[in-house]
Amino acid sequence: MGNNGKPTVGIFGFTGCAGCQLNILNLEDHLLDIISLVDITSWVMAKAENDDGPWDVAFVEGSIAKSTDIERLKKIREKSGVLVAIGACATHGGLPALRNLADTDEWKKEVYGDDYERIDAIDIKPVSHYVKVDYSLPGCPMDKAEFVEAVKALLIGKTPYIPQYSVCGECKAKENVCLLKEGKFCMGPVVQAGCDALCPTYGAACEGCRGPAPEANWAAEVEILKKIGATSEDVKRKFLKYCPSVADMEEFKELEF
Amino acid sequence: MSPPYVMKRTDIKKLVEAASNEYDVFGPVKKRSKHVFGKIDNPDNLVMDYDSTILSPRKYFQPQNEVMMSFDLEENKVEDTLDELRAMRPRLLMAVHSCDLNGILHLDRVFGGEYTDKYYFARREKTTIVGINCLDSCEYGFCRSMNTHHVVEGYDLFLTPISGDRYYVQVGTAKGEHLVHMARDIFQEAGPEDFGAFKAALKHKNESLPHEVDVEGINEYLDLSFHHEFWDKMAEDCVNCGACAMVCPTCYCYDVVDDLDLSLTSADRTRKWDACLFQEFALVAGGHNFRESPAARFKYRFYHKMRGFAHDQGILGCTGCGRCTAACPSDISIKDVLKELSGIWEVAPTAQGGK
Amino acid sequence: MVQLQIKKENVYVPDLAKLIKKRKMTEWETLFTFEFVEGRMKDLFTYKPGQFVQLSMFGIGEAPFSISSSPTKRGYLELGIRKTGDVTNKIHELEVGDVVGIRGPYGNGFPTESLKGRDILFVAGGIGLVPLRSLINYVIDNRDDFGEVTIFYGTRSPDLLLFKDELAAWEALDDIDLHVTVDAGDDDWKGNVGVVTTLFKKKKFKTENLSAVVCGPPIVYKFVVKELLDIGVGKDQILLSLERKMKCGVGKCAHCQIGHKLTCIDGPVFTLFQVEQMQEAI
Amino acid sequence: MTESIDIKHIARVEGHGSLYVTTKDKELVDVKMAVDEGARLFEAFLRGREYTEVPEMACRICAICSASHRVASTKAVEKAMGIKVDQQVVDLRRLLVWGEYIESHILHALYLALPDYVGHESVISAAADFPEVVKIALKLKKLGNDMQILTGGREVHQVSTAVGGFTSYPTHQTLDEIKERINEARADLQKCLDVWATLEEPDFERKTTYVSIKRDDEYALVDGDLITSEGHRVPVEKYKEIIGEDQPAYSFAKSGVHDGHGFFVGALPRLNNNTDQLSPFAKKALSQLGIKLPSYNTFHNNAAQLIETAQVFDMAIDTIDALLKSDLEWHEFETVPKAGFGTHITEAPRGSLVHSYEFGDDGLLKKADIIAPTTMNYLNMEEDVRALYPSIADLPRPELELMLNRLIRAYDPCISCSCHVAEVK
Ligand SMILES: Cc1cc2nc3c(=O)[nH]c(=O)nc-3n(C[C@H](O)[C@H](O)[C@H](O)COP(=O)(O)OP(=O)(O)OC[C@H]3O[C@@H](n4cnc5c(N)ncnc54)[C@H](O)[C@@H]3O)c2cc1C
Ligand code: SF4
Ligand code: SF4
Ligand code: SF4
Repeated sequence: MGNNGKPTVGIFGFTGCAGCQLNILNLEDHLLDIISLVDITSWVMAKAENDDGPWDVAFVEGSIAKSTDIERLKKIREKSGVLVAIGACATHGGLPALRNLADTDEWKKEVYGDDYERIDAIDIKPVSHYVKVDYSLPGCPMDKAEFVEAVKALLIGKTPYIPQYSVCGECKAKENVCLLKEGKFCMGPVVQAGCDALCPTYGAACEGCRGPAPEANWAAEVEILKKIGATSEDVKRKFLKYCPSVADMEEFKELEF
Repeated sequence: MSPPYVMKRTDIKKLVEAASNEYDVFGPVKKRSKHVFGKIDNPDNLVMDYDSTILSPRKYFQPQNEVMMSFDLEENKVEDTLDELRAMRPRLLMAVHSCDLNGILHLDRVFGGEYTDKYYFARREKTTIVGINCLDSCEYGFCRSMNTHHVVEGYDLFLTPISGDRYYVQVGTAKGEHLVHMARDIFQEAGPEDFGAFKAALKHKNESLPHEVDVEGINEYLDLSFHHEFWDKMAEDCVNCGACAMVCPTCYCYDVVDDLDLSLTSADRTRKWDACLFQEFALVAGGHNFRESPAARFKYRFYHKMRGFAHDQGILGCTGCGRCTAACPSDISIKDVLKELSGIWEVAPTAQGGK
Repeated sequence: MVQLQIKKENVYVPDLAKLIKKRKMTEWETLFTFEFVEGRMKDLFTYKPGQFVQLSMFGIGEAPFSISSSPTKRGYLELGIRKTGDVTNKIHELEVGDVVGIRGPYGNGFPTESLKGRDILFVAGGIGLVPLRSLINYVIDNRDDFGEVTIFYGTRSPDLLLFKDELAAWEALDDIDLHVTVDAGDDDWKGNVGVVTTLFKKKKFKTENLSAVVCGPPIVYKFVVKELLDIGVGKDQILLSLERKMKCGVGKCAHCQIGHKLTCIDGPVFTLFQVEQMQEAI
Repeated sequence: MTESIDIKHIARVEGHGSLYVTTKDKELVDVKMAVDEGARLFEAFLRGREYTEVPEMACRICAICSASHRVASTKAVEKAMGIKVDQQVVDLRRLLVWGEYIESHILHALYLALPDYVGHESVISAAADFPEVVKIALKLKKLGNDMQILTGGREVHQVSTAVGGFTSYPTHQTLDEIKERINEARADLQKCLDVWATLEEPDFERKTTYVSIKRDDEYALVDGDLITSEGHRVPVEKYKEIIGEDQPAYSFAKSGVHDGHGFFVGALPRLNNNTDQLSPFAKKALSQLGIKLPSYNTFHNNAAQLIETAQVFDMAIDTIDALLKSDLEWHEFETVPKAGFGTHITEAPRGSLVHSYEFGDDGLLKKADIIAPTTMNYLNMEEDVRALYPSIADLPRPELELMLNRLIRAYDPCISCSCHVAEVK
């Protein structure tokens, strides 16, 4: 608790696009309410005066992309009661973790030229690989509504809820025309719901930014996608796009494409 | 009994226009290449002749998300939303197919009974339904097999397309009669020739709707095949997405959640569509899951559909609308499941439920 | 006993009830005593042993709990609740005077009428004693209506035993034969050690007039049922109180469906015979 | 005496950057803008991706200007493949970008910059003293976000904009509604301008090269040629003639160089380069804030953002009117991949943004060059620090640091966005 009796909150960004933090600022209708309920004592993106904890709740955004990040993350964990990983980078590595699957040196060279060795770029693991994560809000970016739900749940003392099924369930409840049936590469059948099927609702196929749904039946999805003409390469590439840490999952390793 | 009428098909527009003064009108409209039930603000958008809609009309009686009551956490006050519901503008639901009218009758039974669900019936009472006869079969439906291709109740008006670009109009209730009177001049009382045209339409329907699946004895098949490996095989393709349950006119399971207001001083209790295909559906505190495997959940949906309703309502819970097949990303077809099921029954019936 | 029907506009709306007593039984289980806020509810709310209520923690959620008090005691309701999740954690934070929502009673309850005149064997595993306690105290309060009464009760360890005072009181009664066991004892434990089925070795039953009433975690049913069948209790005289996920309590949300039956309105008490007809029941 | 002034983790900017200043006896010896971001290697992992995926992934470079990245990237892809889009699509993209401008400019000017002018550490603490401005700011920001949602489906990393078109269209009704809200919000923006007019701008001037895009027929934000304030104008494909990149040894922040010195991209450069094309509301705002163009005061960049917000209000109404006249019937579209080069420069709210691609005939990306505005500004920031330092050298340390902070913040830097930057070991 802060000195005004409100729970203290720290919001931290690691390597990423700052979109999850921005999405907190984008809560125009709720921001003043949230500020009245909690004491945000650390948030470099929005405040000039930031203290050193401890925090009742820490929200952590971004990929752990360089070696110094690990220490910083551990310090935050030590000083936080509850740690919430927000966004695909923190929950599943995010786009930057694509380098785990490639020759990082070659990539560094492509972007930074011959002096690339000075770039500190470690393989990217989810935040939960390094420290205990109490809750995860997936997505690229994290869903604003889910963030508000999590804040409320933590304040009143219940478990922040994320639906334990795939996007198709939500997509159908919204009565969208199925894009898979139109022959588009939709990952909805195996991707974690909770976004209210945002992309299909806007006519765009699910890109899988929220990571796999629990018990995702990948083998069936591979079959489905092949039926609409996708190659094994397409499937593999897309499965790993926003959530490259999936490559480390046993189920994924066993999958035949 | 009210006399039947006939009307010009093109006069549907006039009916909708007249009704709009009193009702919010809903009916099939186009969505990309498909149809959905939607609000009709412009009668030109209403599609009377459509294949099927993505969701069934269930959404008008049991919406995807429904606030049941609100709590004032500081004063410990509970207030339900029934009064609000009852103050709702009356609704007119156009062009509901027979299978869906039967679906609504199923829901009437589920939500009625000893513990009547007032939310459902508040919506139901506010709604006037104009049904429409399908004379030709749709892409995925198999209503004939499920005996839902005709209706004797559940509609307020029922239209059958007949020759001369007209509808033969049956009046089912006083609500229907009321609707007729809102646009009385477009309806003519049916004469003997119209009756002939009506009969011809029914004859056409009788010849064109196929009988595709034999569900005779399905209750027994289901019990006897309960432990059959068939289910595991069928479930291999299922991604447990619940799409089949969402679109089904007779799936009604729901989950209940309390949504807190950000001030943490009030909350809404909301129910939202759930599906027995979901992992947490039968999961209880402490981690025991009464339907642990995805296959168990896949099987259960069929079991409940075809067996569960038979128990207390003496009927099958499927209307043969085919929506689940249309919606399934894995193209699992309920017709195929039913056919294969009767197939294994022929091969290996045992008292223990086959192997 | 006549079941008074509470006529309510909306079955889902709970009535307010106030916590009047809180008694910690184990680290995880506490006995809560509630009294309806509205005076008339005290008379209107009648129930049978084995029925349950839906308890609302406003803003958190609602969950089903068996009524643990006996209907012979009027004016209050006792619920024995284990801390296991969001709703139950919050319930444990309640203080005397706090208000919750309660609706019910739901479920069929135990068939008290047809049990009359019969010998009864109660078998409770762990928290299963909570609903059975209602019937046990009902039987004690109407002792002349029933034959021989035996209670088998087992928990994992002595510190998990519920209703310790009451166990002592039952023990003291001549016309109740109580046997308690724990899976593993501790230094102070002098009683039986072993799972609840081991108690069957302790006693010979005459089974022609015997009814068994069983409640416990899923695993208990499997083994207890086997023992009961072995000693010759009829399938329709074995009564099981089942547990399933529940949201509405009144047969609408379908979460508690077992095979073709609904635990909330067709149960939670079923005979073994019925249970065997229900797919995936135990 | 040698002193170092280290401003680690400049606050209230997007991303992580630090400023290191070394002085000796109050004379400035060295200035370094350093970046504390980890490397993400966008240009590397975009290679091998399908052309349809490239804009969707590329917009993740930066959340704050994701719409600009999305549009610049999409247009670069379309140029490479010769894909044509119809006027509705052009207008929808414009409307998306106008939404982003409103959102981003309000966020920066009123949430991130304003607290400095009124002596607060953040908008959160400022909310106590200026509740009305903060509420208006929230409302305006929401308007900008809702415009992005209406066109792109989401305010951050849009979902419905694709190569070749949009996967869904807004309706006439929703466009009408947003138009009405924009018109209503004029009064709100006016209140913000009224407040800003009372603020004191730091006194500072340094002439540099101002780079932006330019069109002859309108205030260029989405399309145009690349131009410098000295009048050098090239088609965007020849961006390298104007934008050079230099990699200083101490940092992996490549910096923009032009003729051997830094240059400035952003709202103020655009105002300077496009003065004659300002809309009525923007002109009024300009004169109310008393800024004479061309202005060489970097701090004016904050006010310039508010003036541009007014500009975008007017442009948005025009765009919506054009859309309202069209049928807005969504139709399926198909695109065919082809080998080729494509470059596009969009003005993101914080400056010119380059996406330049090469594709193979399989439609997979072969090479990408992406230069974000903040990257371009680094060198200019350092040059500004040198120029400002003498006038603030005597200030007490906290005030001195505050001024340096404010100077950097005035650029509205988006460090996460500068994808050519990374912390060095
Ligand atoms: C007929 C019946 C009688 C019961 N009697 C008792 C009792 O006397 N004492 C006791 O401690 N517990 C009893 N339970 C179990 C009790 O309902 C659960 O422990 C409780 O629902 C857990 O809720 P939670 O919110 O704390 O847990 P969470 O895991 O957070 O559960 C979330 C929600 O899921 C549902 N749910 C979860 N577990 C169960 C479950 N086992 N049964 C039904 N719904 C569940 C509830 O709606 C609950 O609110 C009974 C259950 C049933 C069906
Ligand atoms: S569009 Fe995608 S998410 Fe929606 S139902 Fe089809 S496959 Fe599932
Ligand atoms: S089970 Fe399938 S075919 Fe039957 S009513 Fe439901 S959606 Fe229609
Ligand atoms: S729609 Fe198909 S894949 Fe999804 S749960 Fe139903 S049967 Fe399984």
